[in-house]
Amino acid sequence: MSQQMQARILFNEQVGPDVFRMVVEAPEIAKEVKSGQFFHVRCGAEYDPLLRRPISIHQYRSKTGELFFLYQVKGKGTALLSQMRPGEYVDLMGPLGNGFSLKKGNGLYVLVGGGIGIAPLLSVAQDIKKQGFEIVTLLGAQSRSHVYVEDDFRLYSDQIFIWTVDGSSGLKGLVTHMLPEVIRTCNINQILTCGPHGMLKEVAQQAMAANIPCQVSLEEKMGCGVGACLSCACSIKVPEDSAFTYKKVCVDGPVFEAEEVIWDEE
Amino acid sequence: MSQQMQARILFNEQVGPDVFRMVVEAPEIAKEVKSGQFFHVRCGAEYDPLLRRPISIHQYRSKTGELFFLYQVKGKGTALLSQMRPGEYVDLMGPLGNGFSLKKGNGLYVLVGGGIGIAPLLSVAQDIKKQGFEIVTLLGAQSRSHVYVEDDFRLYSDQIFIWTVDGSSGLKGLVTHMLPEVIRTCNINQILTCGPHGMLKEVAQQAMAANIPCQVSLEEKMGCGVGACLSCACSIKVPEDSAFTYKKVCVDGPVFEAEEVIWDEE
Amino acid sequence: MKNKPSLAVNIGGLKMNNPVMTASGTFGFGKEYAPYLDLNRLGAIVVKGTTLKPKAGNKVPRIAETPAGMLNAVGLENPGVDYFLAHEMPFLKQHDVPVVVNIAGNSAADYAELAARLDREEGIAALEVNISCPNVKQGGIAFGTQCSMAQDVIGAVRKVTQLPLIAKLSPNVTSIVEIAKSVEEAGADAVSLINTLLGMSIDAKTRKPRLANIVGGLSGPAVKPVALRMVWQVAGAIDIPIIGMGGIMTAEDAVEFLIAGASAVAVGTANFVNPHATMDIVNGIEQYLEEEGMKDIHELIGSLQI
Amino acid sequence: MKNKPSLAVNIGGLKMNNPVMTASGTFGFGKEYAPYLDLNRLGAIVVKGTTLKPKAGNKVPRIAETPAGMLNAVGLENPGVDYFLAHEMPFLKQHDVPVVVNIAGNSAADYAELAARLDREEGIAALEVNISCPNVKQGGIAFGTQCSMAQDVIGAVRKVTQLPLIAKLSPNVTSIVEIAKSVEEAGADAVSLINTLLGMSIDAKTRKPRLANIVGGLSGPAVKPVALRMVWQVAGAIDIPIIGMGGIMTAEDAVEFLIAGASAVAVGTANFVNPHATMDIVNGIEQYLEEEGMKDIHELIGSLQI
Ligand SMILES: Cc1cc2nc3c(=O)[nH]c(=O)nc-3n(C[C@H](O)[C@H](O)[C@H](O)COP(=O)(O)OP(=O)(O)OC[C@H]3O[C@@H](n4cnc5c(N)ncnc54)[C@H](O)[C@@H]3O)c2cc1C
Ligand SMILES: Cc1cc2nc3c(=O)[nH]c(=O)nc-3n(C[C@H](O)[C@H](O)[C@H](O)COP(=O)(O)OP(=O)(O)OC[C@H]3O[C@@H](n4cnc5c(N)ncnc54)[C@H](O)[C@@H]3O)c2cc1C
Ligand SMILES: Cc1cc2nc3c(=O)[nH]c(=O)nc-3n(C[C@H](O)[C@H](O)[C@H](O)COP(=O)(O)O)c2cc1C
Ligand SMILES: Cc1cc2nc3c(=O)[nH]c(=O)nc-3n(C[C@H](O)[C@H](O)[C@H](O)COP(=O)(O)O)c2cc1C
Ligand code: FES
Ligand code: FES
Repeated sequence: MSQQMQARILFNEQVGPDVFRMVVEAPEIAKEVKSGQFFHVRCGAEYDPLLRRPISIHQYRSKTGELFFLYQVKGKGTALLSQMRPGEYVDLMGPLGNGFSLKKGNGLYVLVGGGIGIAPLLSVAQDIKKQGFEIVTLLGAQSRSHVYVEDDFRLYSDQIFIWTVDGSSGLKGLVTHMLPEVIRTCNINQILTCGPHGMLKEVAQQAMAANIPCQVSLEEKMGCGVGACLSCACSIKVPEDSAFTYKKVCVDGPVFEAEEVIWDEE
Repeated sequence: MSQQMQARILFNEQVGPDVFRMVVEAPEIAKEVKSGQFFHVRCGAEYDPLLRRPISIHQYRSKTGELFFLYQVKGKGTALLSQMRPGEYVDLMGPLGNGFSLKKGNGLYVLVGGGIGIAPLLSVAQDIKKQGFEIVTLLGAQSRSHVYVEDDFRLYSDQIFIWTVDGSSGLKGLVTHMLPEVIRTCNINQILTCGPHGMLKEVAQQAMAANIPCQVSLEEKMGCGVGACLSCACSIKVPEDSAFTYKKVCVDGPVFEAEEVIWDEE
Repeated sequence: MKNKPSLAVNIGGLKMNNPVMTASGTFGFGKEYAPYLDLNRLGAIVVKGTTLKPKAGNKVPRIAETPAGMLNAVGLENPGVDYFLAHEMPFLKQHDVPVVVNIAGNSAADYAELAARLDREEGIAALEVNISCPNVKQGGIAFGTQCSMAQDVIGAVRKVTQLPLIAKLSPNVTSIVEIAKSVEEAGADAVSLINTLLGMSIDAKTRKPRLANIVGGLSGPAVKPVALRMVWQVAGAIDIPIIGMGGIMTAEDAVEFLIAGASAVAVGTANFVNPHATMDIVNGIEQYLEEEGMKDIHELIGSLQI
Repeated sequence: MKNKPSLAVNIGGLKMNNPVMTASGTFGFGKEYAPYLDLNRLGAIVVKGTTLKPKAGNKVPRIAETPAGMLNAVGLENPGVDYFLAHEMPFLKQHDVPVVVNIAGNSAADYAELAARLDREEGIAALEVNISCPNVKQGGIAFGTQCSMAQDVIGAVRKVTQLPLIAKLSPNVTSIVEIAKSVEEAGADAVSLINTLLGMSIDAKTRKPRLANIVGGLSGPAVKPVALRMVWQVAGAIDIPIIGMGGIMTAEDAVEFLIAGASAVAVGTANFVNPHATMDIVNGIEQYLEEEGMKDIHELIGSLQI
């Protein structure tokens, strides 16, 4: 069950120009987490910044009781997080949200990650590999220096393709360019994706057109993280007679089936 | 001239249950400072806490370019200060205020410090010693564990008396109990004092009664530290026809002559 | 054995074991925070603002962080009173904690209809009438900023219910004292202050408002000084009890509101930062009373030394 | 060589090289900050609130820190207009920067007398009429919270001076738009918003107010969302320019106020935190314009994308 805790930091190291990987000790929690879930992290002790920040599980090791986070320094909160040192404690709330659920089949899994959206996919890759399935990974980034933890993904992926917008690493262009070919040539159980909204939409539409199950991990600004404040509304198809128009990214998501999402809304 | 600067922290070590000594590198400034002046210190980069905190010069070493601060952790600001590490930079504004000025004579100097009010007096002791005068130091504290940097004071003092409220170190009672005797038995050039308001008042009144020059270092909540915001008003005697009722601790002080201060106001 | 100090308060007929309530809209319907604390230890649960019909609320982004605060423009999203009674009340009824329903509407008649509907239901301990929500176009804030309209709404609700009636006031007014007096006159049993301050946030890069609704309500520690001032001003002017709120994060904050004259406090934004903030506050108030040698919370209420 | 973007603005006759002013009461009479910055690079210096006779101000403590903000109750301490002209103006006149005098009084007649006195003096670029100071018992805030009284004061001052006349408004009102409209009608050339929000702070340990004056004015980042909202609301309702202020700490904050519709900004509390905040803001605005490919600051003013 979700809880609030002070977790000891084991590592907090820079792995890219603006990206850090934090490893914390949380033995009980590390046994319970599901890939795609997130933690709501308090980044400082004072009131500025005030709110927690949602950060996905990047990896978990049930045996050693370790949780990994991969995060990009965007503003105040993540900047403070990056200044924390091993031995200090970080205030976590979680695990929160639903997580990915793997659709079984006799094919392979395709992971599509863009930018820092790759963070939760490594954990998913681990899960899939544990069950012995094949993985094709497509990672997109702005440029060479924004390709993070590529080696970790190589460990679990049977095939991996890196796309950079400027072509400075791997193939040049958007990661979604390659998806049609992958869809055409592979027997796919499911596509799992996380990244910028535009990318998710493109992946979802290609998957739906090809009738391939697809799960997307959405983002929205969060207050509580537990379904209480209604900050994180997202447009999900609900029955006509429902009392609700929106679902909540924090408790109904962050992972949704591609066809549930209303992609046309801006 | 007063300036704002980022000073590199050389040490920041705990010297008592709630007291730290910070040493920073500020070669240009260390040449200019006067004992009794203070720096206005930014304790965090975000907006909570928002304001700077005034901290006195505890020691300065013109040769090595080092400035020392001795500070007690009271609230948010000083707590953050205590977490800073060597190699980091601290944002200082100063030196600010007037500082002590030594009244020459053929007698000795008496320093009276209470609580963390001892901080600026060490620097004064150094100055006096440099000029070859004798020093009698009276330090007051709540209890044994609140007696800080006693050894540093011993270095410069010809005689030193420690008073604790609970008698756990030195003599039992308030440091001001001893002053009448010192006044009676010594040829005193000047009394210099810093500490809680009640102590200052008592010291000032004894000094004035005995016609001994006495300088007190006052405290008041500060905004700007430079005389612009009028937060730090203190009641000082001014000519009848003056346009001002109050003086400012930050620029007219923090050091005042005992007889200037209106001690009766509460 | 030493007796624990008494924390019990009575807010215009709403009896609570301690003065710590949840602020409407920040604690969902209670169940969301059940994993983090024992709901039975709360003074009362105030649920999300409820309307007659379901409301979709505003588009996202609905929140924006500000220095020591946050703006929200949720727009009163809620599933409507029928859904609330059918699907949320049963869970709450399993607990031994007073449930206060926060209500909102577009007209005095709306409010009255909703109040009448709730008055018939079991398990509801009080009604908090939100005449101050800044996030809905119609009505909402206007009711709370003019004495006559505030009186209309409270008067209409008063006619249809015997439940303790709490008027929740907007701070976006020239004189909170005048509004408080007018709702007291109209029959309110207590007042809640404050709702959020109307604010705005702009993204300099995109030059767009950070909230889809453009403006939203400011809450959190940033507003505490304003809230405390209003509680103190109103405490000197009316005879009904005050529920103080606005930026309460710790027991010390809560104690300050009680000292200013609030008889109870509500905890809002703090829940998001610290999910067991309410429990820490209950414990902290008790400890404060013990340390100060006070036997009853009423010794603390309104004890400002001037 | 690339041309620098133009930062010059004209605030109802007050011509400035850039839109960055100091907020009254936070920058003394200029000389206090001279060691930290080149005063000539400011858009204008607005000096401490000045009255006809010297004022002693309130007892201490006069300030209290709050989350991301501060309360002050200085109580308009100032040496009076004669002292100001004799002892402070000479220093300011040595500089090449417009000097705006912020004035306060207890009656419309007071204000008018003071304005008439200043109108005769050389070197004063504009008058800012403070009808919103929350720290003096008499007058002060009342003027700024009622349209009729605001109009009386501005009208009286308008009659006696040709100087650009800036009305500084209180945010402690139900409708800032109404007040702004009424001072525009009374002849103000510009409005300054916002003055401080009325707040309070209590020390839980001593159970005493943290300010000797009990209540005080809240400023700093905490109030920025409220200030920005008011600037945006007023910008849509009046034709005279707005000087935006309230929690501006960085160039990004200043840009947000300009986007919301302010034609200039004033920097207050930020000076205490960062003594060269104003310079950083001037430089930062220029850089923003360059990055956005804007040639003139007027492209930015009121450019909110809705
Ligand atoms: C379910 C979920 C999982 C996430 N997982 C990761 C992850 O594993 N690694 C990672 O680097 N980032 C992740 N993010 C995004 C991350 O939460 C934001 O980048 C972070 O909150 C930015 O905070 P800041 O203080 O650095 O930036 P600021 O821009 O200063 O933040 C200001 C405010 O905006 C909110 N905010 C800003 N960006 C986002 C965003 N994209 N989503 C939600 N709120 C936002 C912040 O919470 C804060 O309230 C995730 C977001 C969600 C919703
Ligand atoms: C001229 C001068 C020199 C000082 N020198 C020293 C020194 O060398 N060592 C030391 O330990 N302390 C010194 N102090 C006191 C020190 O400034 C305060 O203890 C400190 O500001 C407390 O900040 P905080 O955030 O830890 O506490 P908080 O209680 O959280 O502070 C809250 C607010 O109160 C103000 N404040 C609280 N106490 C004081 C105080 N006594 N004086 C002025 N403002 C206060 C803070 O600046 C802040 O705005 C000095 C004060 C003055 C005026
Ligand atoms: C996300 C959010 C939603 C809110 N929804 C409501 C509501 O539905 N009804 C209401 O009366 N107040 C609502 N409020 C206001 C709070 O109940 C409370 O008055 C305000 O937030 C100040 O308290 P705080 O600073 O502790 O949050 C809401 C506040 C927030 C932050
Ligand atoms: C210490 C202090 C003194 C002030 N004195 C005055 C004053 O004399 N006249 C006035 O019009 N405003 C005065 N103000 C208000 C400021 O000019 C400004 O409107 C307010 O502080 C908001 O801006 P800020 O958040 O940038 O400080 C004062 C503010 C502070 C903090
Ligand atoms: S973040 Fe509060 S409901 Fe989702
Ligand atoms: S601290 Fe601002 S005048 Fe002294």
